[in-house]
Amino acid sequence: MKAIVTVMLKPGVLDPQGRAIGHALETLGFDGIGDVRAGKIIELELAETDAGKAKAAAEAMADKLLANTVIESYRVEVV
Amino acid sequence: MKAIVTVMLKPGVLDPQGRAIGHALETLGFDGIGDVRAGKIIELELAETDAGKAKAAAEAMADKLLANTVIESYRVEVV
Amino acid sequence: MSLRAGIVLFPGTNRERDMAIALAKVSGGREPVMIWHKETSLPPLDLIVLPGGFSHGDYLRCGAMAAQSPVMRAVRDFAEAGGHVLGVCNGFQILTEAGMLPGALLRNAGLRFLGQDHSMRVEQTDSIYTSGYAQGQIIRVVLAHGDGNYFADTATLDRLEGEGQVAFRYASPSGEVSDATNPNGSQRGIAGIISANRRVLGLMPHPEDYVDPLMGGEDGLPMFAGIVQGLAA
Amino acid sequence: MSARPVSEKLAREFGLNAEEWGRVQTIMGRMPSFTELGIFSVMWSEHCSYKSSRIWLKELPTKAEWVVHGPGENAGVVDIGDGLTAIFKMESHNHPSFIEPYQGAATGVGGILRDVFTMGARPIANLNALRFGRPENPRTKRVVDGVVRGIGGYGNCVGVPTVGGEVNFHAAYDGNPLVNAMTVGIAPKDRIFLSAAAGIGNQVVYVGSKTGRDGIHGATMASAEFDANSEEKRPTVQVGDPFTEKLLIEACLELMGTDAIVAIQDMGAAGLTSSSVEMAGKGGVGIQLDLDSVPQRETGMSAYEMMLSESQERMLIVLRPGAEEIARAIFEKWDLDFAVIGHITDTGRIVVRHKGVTEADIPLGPLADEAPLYRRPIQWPVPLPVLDNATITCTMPTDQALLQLVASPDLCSRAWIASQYDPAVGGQTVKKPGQADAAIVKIEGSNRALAITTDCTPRYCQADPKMGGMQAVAEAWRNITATGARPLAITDNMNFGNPEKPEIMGQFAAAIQGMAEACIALDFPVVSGNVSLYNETEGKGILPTPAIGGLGVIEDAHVARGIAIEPHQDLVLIGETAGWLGQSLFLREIMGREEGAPPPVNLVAERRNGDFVRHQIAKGCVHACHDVSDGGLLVALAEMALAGNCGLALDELNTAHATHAFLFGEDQSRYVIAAKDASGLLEEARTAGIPACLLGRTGGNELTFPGGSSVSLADLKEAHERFFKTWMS
Ligand SMILES: Nc1ncnc2c1ncn2[C@@H]1O[C@H](COP(=O)(O)OP(=O)(O)O)[C@@H](O)[C@H]1O
Ligand SMILES: [Mg+2]
Repeated sequence: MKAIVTVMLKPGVLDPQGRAIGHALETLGFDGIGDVRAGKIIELELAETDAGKAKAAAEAMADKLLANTVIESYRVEVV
Repeated sequence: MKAIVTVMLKPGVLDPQGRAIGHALETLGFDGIGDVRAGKIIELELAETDAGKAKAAAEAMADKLLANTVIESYRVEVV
Repeated sequence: MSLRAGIVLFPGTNRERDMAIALAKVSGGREPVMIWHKETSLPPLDLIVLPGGFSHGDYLRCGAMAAQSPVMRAVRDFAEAGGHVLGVCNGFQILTEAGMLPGALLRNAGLRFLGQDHSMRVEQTDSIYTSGYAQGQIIRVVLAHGDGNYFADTATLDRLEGEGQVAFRYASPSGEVSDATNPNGSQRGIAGIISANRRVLGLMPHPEDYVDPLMGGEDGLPMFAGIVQGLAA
Repeated sequence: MSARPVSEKLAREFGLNAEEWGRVQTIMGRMPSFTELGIFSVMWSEHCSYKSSRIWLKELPTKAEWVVHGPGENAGVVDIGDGLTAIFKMESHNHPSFIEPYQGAATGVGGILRDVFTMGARPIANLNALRFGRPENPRTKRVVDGVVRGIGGYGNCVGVPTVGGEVNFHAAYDGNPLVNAMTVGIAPKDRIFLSAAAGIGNQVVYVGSKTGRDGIHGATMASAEFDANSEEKRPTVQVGDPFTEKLLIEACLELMGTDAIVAIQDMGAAGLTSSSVEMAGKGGVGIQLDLDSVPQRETGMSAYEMMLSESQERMLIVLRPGAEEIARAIFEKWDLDFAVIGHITDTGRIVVRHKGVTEADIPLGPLADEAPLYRRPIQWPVPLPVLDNATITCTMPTDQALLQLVASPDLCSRAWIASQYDPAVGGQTVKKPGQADAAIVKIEGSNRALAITTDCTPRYCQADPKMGGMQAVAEAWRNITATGARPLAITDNMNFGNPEKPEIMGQFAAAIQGMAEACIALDFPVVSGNVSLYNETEGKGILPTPAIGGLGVIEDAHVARGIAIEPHQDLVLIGETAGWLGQSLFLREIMGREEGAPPPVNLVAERRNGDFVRHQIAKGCVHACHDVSDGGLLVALAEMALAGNCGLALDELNTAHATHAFLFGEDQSRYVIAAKDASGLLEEARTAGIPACLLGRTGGNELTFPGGSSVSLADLKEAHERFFKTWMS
């Protein structure tokens, strides 16, 4: 199965990268741009064939390594 | 509306980060891990209320700035 | 007295020589031992240093993978038993990722690597790392990082301030601390913090690169001299 | 890519011309296979074969008592005393950096590092010589940003300090930026590793990263002009992995501490093909490769793809019998791939086997020796006529002209760039960017230090390629001298347009001649280098740019001088001032004219003045020293003032030349010296017949000029730092 882990900065954490992207988009002439947040995505091929177990495994990986829960939150999707 | 732009390295392009993450997960004792790819996700709040138009705008942004189409591909989702 | 110092080498560590030179300079030429990240036990040591570099390429998050190294369990045990641990730059990031110091280091606010000199103010002097300085002293150090933007939630920051755990703050050469003197967006201009027991220090700048006037300065020397003095006492 | 029928048409597509295609068939005595044709095409590309440049490169002097290995190895090697050598080279990554600035520049740094550590050296310094298009061109900003990030991203991560370089902007580089990266390493003189394979039956080992389909035909791309369709060539972009490179450096150096290695070679352009062909060819042996064993990142790769892949961070090693286990253990410790992929044979051929099929079987001698070599038609350049200074009347006050000059893109502060690089890692950097005319990097555990610089003034080379080539070498020598170090040798990076055009070949040949004259006169031989041709987009070529990387040594790093002045010192000008305005930045930036012959270099005066300056520094008579180059005397003085955060006051001029010509002319072979008391130095200069004059004194917070006008240090600093701050904000 494939697990997709999306890691974003928590709402209270300033996201300079997101801000810079928003600013650059405006400079390029795009308008109507509100908040921009930048995050990471990690796609994992897993040998596991049970969706529930794959999700649990990916969550364990996120807790342990893929996200730093002091500053980040994550969500896992299994496809 | 909110547009979510996911940017990944094109298939075949070396992904040193993904490789290192996969390796680290194995060292941590997770098994059954195949290919790991790391990418970026950019969440944009857009004033646009038409889903089609929002998607087109986000795609334009990705082409122009958010993705480096020489080595990256992207997909846009509107929510 | 000769200091028994150990420097941990992670794959991608690159400032171990700088650190070894600084430590040897204050310990009569005695070279620190180098400890490979796959080690699970440590020789008898007075000080463990996690040096600068790009452990595991800084991929995913700086210090994240190194914090999970086998050796880090031993380092944590060493600290819990009251041992002294110094983390510089990548070492600081590893200490926060390992939960041995609070907070996290985010991408520099300017989104660029900073390779330049900067001033920092010594905020407390009751540790072996800072006792060689005067309270409020301004020292010049080398910055070399892309992710040195210190973040912690307000409660944590207040606690750090209250407990005197903010060791260094970015400042102007004349000692002011403001947004203008903050190179990387760190909360409250924090450049380094110390554990409540004053034994674990993490800081982003590189005092080890200024221990010789030939290389441009020796403002880092009192830190290393203080370490030797403190551990000899 | 799957195999296609081999034909003359395919050969053309692969960049071979009709005659070369004929030669391939003669050598093979049959129709080559698809893989064989691929091997010929990359080996015979301009990039790998030097077919247009080789006959001219032979004119460069390459020998001196201190040269251990000149051109022909992965990098040049010079003896620096104490049983040590400096190993260095410069290499271009121009085309990749235009297509993908970050990765192009990053992999350029990675490539040149490998050329140096493959010889057994620990890299101790990186430099980069960069040329970009006009800042007004919207594309330039993106290229500058990406290139600078890429160089920093790679160099900072591998832990090699980036200590110097140069940057120019000119419209001629709009479609062809130049990224030339230089690495310097240190190795014991008795532990230098070469690439010539030996020992029939010895194992051929592959280490580093896995092979993917990256950069196939990169070498041929680097040998072709850009056109409107070059976007389609994009998939050849490679991604660098500095982390793996760092591990590779450590693992290779660890293996080099054993006696396991017979020969070692990095896989650079044309990857497995060029490394295996060169190793076996140089050793006069044969080589058999079994591609099934090559570590692969992707599935279903063909022999052709594996042979041509330019995946980064890979090396090829010939091991001594019985050394496999030692070597394997080291690479496994560093988590790197390690695979025995072949062995050395006595056949004089390269044989490539894949999935039970012989995909290539080519005689090595002819592949290398019968590689095409061209004496291309030449149209010798006609140097531009000397500019008559009488046609230049400047009404702009001195202070204003200076402020405008120091704010111009070619003269402004490079701190914005340099501060994205780590100049200090390693703890041996004595003089960082901007502090001295050459970077000074000490050798750990010794007082000895290297002085390193890169130099070229392309506008001079355009106006008079021969004089420009000479000037580039002389300026490198001068920059090393100004620190007090003894210049030893150079590496060069010849960046030119399409060599099939006689006028471009003329520029190339003339530049070589000028360089050769300077190298001989200054005892400053060429020990390594690189040629990058076809730097053209839609027929428009770059300025001829023979970038020079110079290296010198100083016995005691404490003696090395920087450019920063302090108060209460005399300022002395060494060298003859004729007020040469042709091709000066004053002429371009203030008068809006790009005209005239460049300032001539008198190599006798160059050597005499430089030897005098170095001697004065060695005697301890010099506090600070700066050569006079771009922008002329007043710009040199302004740079000294900024570096020391100290003002200065100039005396009234005692000259027949117009003030602006004296202050902004770019006459060569000159230095400004700051000394506590210059009377002794002036006296010695007089006795030695060295032109020298007292210019004024240091001190205060402003620069005061002849005639009484002045500029505050603060205004000068603001002007100097303005360009990048505004442009990149
Ligand atoms: N312009 C030059 N001047 C002197 N030597 C050169 C020049 N160009 C190339 N060389 C030498 O030719 C050899 C092959 O260079 P190159 O193809 O760049 O090496 P690599 O295969 O490592 O990329 C090297 O020894 C190099 O130093
Ligand atoms: Mg090479």
